[in-house]
Order: sequence, then C-alpha cells, then structure tokens
Amino acid sequence: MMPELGKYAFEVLSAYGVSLLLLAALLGLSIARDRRARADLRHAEEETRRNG
Amino acid sequence: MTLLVQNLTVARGGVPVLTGVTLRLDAGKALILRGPNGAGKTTLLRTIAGLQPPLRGTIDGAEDRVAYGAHADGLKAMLSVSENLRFWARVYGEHDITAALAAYALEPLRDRLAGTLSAGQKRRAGLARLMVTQRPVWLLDEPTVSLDTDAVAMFAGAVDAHLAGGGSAILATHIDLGLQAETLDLTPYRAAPDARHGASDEAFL
Amino acid sequence: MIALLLRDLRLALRAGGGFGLGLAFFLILTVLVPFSVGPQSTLLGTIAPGILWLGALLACLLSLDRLLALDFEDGSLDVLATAPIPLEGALAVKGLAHWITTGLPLVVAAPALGVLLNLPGAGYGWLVVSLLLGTPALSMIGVFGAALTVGIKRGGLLLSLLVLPLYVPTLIFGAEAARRGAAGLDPATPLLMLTGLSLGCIALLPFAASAALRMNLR
Amino acid sequence: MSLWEYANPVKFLRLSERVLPALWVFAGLCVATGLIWGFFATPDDYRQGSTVKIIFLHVPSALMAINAWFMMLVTSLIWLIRRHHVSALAAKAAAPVGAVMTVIALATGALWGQPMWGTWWAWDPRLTSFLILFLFYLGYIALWEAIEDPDTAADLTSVLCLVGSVFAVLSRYAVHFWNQGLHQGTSVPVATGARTVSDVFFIPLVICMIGFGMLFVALVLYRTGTEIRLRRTRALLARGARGA
Repeated sequence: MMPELGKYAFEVLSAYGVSLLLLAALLGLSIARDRRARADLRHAEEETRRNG
Repeated sequence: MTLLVQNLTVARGGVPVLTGVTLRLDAGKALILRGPNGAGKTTLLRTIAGLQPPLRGTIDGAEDRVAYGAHADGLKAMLSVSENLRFWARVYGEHDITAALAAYALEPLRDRLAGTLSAGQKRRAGLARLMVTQRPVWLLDEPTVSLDTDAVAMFAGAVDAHLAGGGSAILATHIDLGLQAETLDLTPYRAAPDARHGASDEAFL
Repeated sequence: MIALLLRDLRLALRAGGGFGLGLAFFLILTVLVPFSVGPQSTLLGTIAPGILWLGALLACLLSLDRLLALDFEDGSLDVLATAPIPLEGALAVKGLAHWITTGLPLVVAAPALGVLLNLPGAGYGWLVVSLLLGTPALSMIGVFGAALTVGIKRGGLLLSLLVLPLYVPTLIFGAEAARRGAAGLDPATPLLMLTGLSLGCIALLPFAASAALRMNLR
Repeated sequence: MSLWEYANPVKFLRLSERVLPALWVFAGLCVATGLIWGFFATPDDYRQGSTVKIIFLHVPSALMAINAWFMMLVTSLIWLIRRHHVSALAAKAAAPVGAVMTVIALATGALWGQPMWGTWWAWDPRLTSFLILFLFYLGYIALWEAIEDPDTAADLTSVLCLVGSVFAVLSRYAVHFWNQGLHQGTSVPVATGARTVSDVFFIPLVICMIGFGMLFVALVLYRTGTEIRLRRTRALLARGARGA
C-alpha cells in the first residue's frame, strides 16, 4: 500500500508531516480559544442578567 | 462669536460616556465643568477641541478658534521659555511673544530651560502658550493641578484677563477659582449604562 | 512648518537630543563586523557595501521611537494636531528633521567607515550616492512606524518589528547599487529604483502616518 | 437582503453557526481526497522522483498565504470605509491562518527544493518573498495584540495592512531583482491557463487547492466567531462596570 518513495522518502514524508502538524496545531488552538471565549461569554451574560 | 454645543454624545474606548450635552459659551464668559472623576470632562473637552469625533450632536464656533491645554503644557524641557513660545507663536502664524511674556511675568525666566522651571512657572508658561496662539476659546483640563495657592490665584487672574479681552474658556476643575462663571454639572448628562447611541460596542450588545 | 523643523533640529543638537546616537551606533557596528567575520581584507571588501548599508539602516531605526514619543508625552502632539498647520505637513517635516539629524551624518560617515572595511576604491562614491538617495525613504517609513506605535507603552520593539519588513526594498536596491558600484559595474538600475522608492515614500507616507496618528490621538 | 446585512455581528454569528458544520466536512473531505490521491495514486516525476508529491501541499498553501493577505486587505478597506466590526475582526482572525499557510509553504518549498539545490534553503526569490510575507504577518498580529482599545487597534492594523501590501509587492519585485531565481515555473499559471503540470497531477492538485480554500474559509469563519464572542464579553463587562 505504501508507495515507493525512493531516496527522497525523508523529504516527502517530513513535508507532509510538518504541514499536517501545523494545520492540526492551528485547528486545535482555534478550538481551545473558541471554547474559552464561549465560557467567558456565558459567564458575562449570566452576570449581566443577574444584576442587569 | 459664541461657541454652541448641541445634544452632544461622546464616547471613550467605544463606550458612550456623556449624552445630550448642550451648552453655549459667549465671548467674555467662562464655564466650569463639574463632575466626579471619569465623568467625561476630559473626553468632552477633547471632542470640542476636535481631537476626537463626537458620536452625535454638533459643535459650532470651534473650528480654528480653540486652544487646548491639558495637564502637560506642550513645553519642550530642553528649550528655553522664549524658544518654546516663539515656536508656538510661529506655528499659529503670530510672531510677537513679548506681550505673553509680560502678561505672565515670565520676563526673568525668559532664557531659563523649560525643564528647570517649577510647576507654577511651567503652568504660567503653558498659559503664555495659550495666549500666544491668539485663539479666543480656551479649553483647560485640570489647569490648577500641582499648583500652590498663590499660583492658583495668579491663574484665576490670568483667566479673568483673557475673559476681559473678549476671550472665553471652558475649565474642567475641582478647585473653586473664584471666577464669576457658570458651572455645568455633567452628572445629569451621564450616559445610561445600556445607552447605545451608535457607540462601537453597540453592535455586540 | 519651518518653525517645527527648526525646533526639532535645535532640540536634536541640544544635550540629550540624540544627535550623535545613530552615528555612534553605526561606528560601533562597523567595528564589530571584522571581529565577527575575521580580519581577511578580501572578505571584508566584498561584504563592505552590504554591511555599511545595513549599519546605516539600523542606525536610522534606532532613533525612530524617540521621534514622536517625546512629543506625545509632553502634550505637544495634542496641540500640534489642533494647530492650523496640516498634520501631514508636520509629519513630513518630522521625517525631514530625522533625515537631517540622522540620515545625513550617516552618509557623511559612511566613507570613513568604508576604509575600516577595506571597501574597494570605486565603491566610495556610489556608497555615498546610494545612501543619500535611500535614507529619505528610511526616515519617512520610520515616521509612519512611529505614528503607528506612538500610543503604545514600550512601543520601541514593536516599531522595529513593523518597520524592518518595510525597509526590505530600500535595503535591497540600496545595497545592490553600492555593491555594483564597488565592483565597478553600472549601478544605474538599482539607483533609479531606489530614487523612485524614496520619492514615493516622501509623497505618500505622510498621509498614512497622519491618518495613523489621528487614530492614536483619538 | 444585501451583503451588508451580515455586518451585524450577532446575525453573522447565527449564519456562521449554520454554515460551519457543512463547511468543515466539505473542506476535510476535499483536503483528504486530494492529499491521499496525490500521495498514493500519482507516479513519480522522471526528474524529481517522489518529491513531486510535495506539490499537493506547497502550491495550495502558497496560494492561500497570498489570498489570506489579499482578503485581509479587502476587509481592512471595508472596515476603514464602512466601519463594519465583522470585517475588522475577520481580518484579525485571518492573520494567524495566513501566517500558518505561509510557514507551510516555506517548509514544503524548502523540502521540495532540497534534492535539486542540495541545501535546505537556497534564497530562491519566490520562497524569499514568502519569508518577507511571513514577517508582515508577524508585524500585523503583533500590532493587534499591542493595542487595548479594539477600535483603535482595528484602525491602525488596517492602515498597516494597506501600506504593508504596497511594500509586499515592492519586496516581491525587489527580491526577484536581487536574485534571478531557481524556482520552477508556476504550476498552474492562472493568467496564461497553460498547464505545465501533466493531467495525472492536475486533478488532485485542483482538489487540494479547493480543499485548502474551503479550509481557510472555515477556519476564518470559526475564528471570527471567537473574536465576536470575545468582543461581546468585553462590551458586556464594560457596560456592567459602568452600570454598577
């Protein structure tokens, strides 16, 4: 199944590895940041509702 | 020519601070802004000076007629008093600074570096700068901060002289200067907490 | 506006005005280069134009954050913004004052430092010409960067981060012109590009800088 | 209902909530099929050997890196002219995505060129332009973080983006002038339409490009939503503080 990459196997694999890693990191950070923002928002909305 | 402010709304940091401010300032008159810290005195003065756009309302009679004096007097520490005044005179098209030096008894300090002046002397130089600009409407933000009693008296006298000369002034201050001027308490104009008035945060509320 | 220029020049010459700052930095940098790359004069000769241009560029960068920050602190900027003179004109004059107090001395000092780096004979004239044509762009871009970061605490580092990428075209054309001059080739094309770049900066950047400054004063 | 309708952050949030799930799935599928097809089912190039497979990452990411900056330029203009908060926040959200795409383009470009150049980095003018673009991204993001007041930050970063774009184009030509260049011709020259890439590579490449494009849009929509929520929290707290 694994295609024959010849002597440049390292370059090709690391290119794919680095790229997918970077994309995954960007995605992960974005999701974590959004989750924190949603929590802060819910907190702020409750607070304004309580003493609004 | 009077300064007319109608139904002015001003914001600070995207949040409305004052709404519906209406005031009229005739030549020879002074107006003292009262209100707690953060009430928006400085924001109002800066808006009238044209340093920031109002959210709503109009300001007439301020274009090219106001001179704005904040805490810092706009004096360069490494230049002498006369050099500072001559610079600001040239920027505003004027050239003669002798009248201003005389008015605030700055003759002896003429060649002293502005950095070496005391707070009172620095304020007198700041006032001289205002006078040199030949602008009729003075906007003064906490002008008597860090001044001792006789410096305050001198300041009040200077403002009186300016008014007598047909000028006008709006002062934001807590100290009673003994000026015969109306006072405007800004607390009633305070923007309600949920007031919007097109402030930039409104889109998010 | 002339008054502003004269005031800034007088201020720069006074003690603490930072007149010699850029010059001293340029000298120190040039002296450090042989310590880092070794004393072989042939090597030094080839990299001399580039090093001298880089030194001049960094010396310009060094004196930028004082350009507007001092006026911001003592209230002069607020008064200047409400003064009758156009803010664009005032900022163009600021750039001119920076160029006269920092750019020109670098141009004058460059040949002397070229001797330290064993710059080939033909290179001196073209080095001075390329610096003369390039430093105005450096000053004007610097004024724009200073206007962007004037309100920010410790804005000096951010100023460098914003301004250095903007310096890239000027550095490439300037150093290329100096290098071709030193190698005896014809530096006409890079010099023309450099001049065009400088003129463009002088003409357009004051408007961007004054827009940024108004936003900061708001 | 004009496009400006979605300038209202709350409406924008509702819309993006509906569109995002489909967008994520579609982008994921596209990228996956494109990369798997390109990685497994394409032959080696007679000259470059298997490194040609890197094209499926390099070209789309390079394309997105430039489009991201162009999109930020457009949104900055919209902010300066029409003062729509969503466009300013979209620019702020797009910058990190553009920066990551630039890093991917740089990394894959260097790795792809390594066999031909014999070194990891050969100051090739096209790659160097991406390096400079990356510096612009860093400066842009740093300026956003350095200013507290969101409106002033949006204004200043928009001005920086406008001026930066002019200098980015200047830098691109300066870099080409400075070093003649080892990069192979553009794989898919949009202008001329001629394809220097043979068919067997072309289809997966296009799928990858569409996939990366969708991924970019999805990421920006998602991150803009986050920015809007942060701004809303800040507005509520500021109003709460004033009210108390």
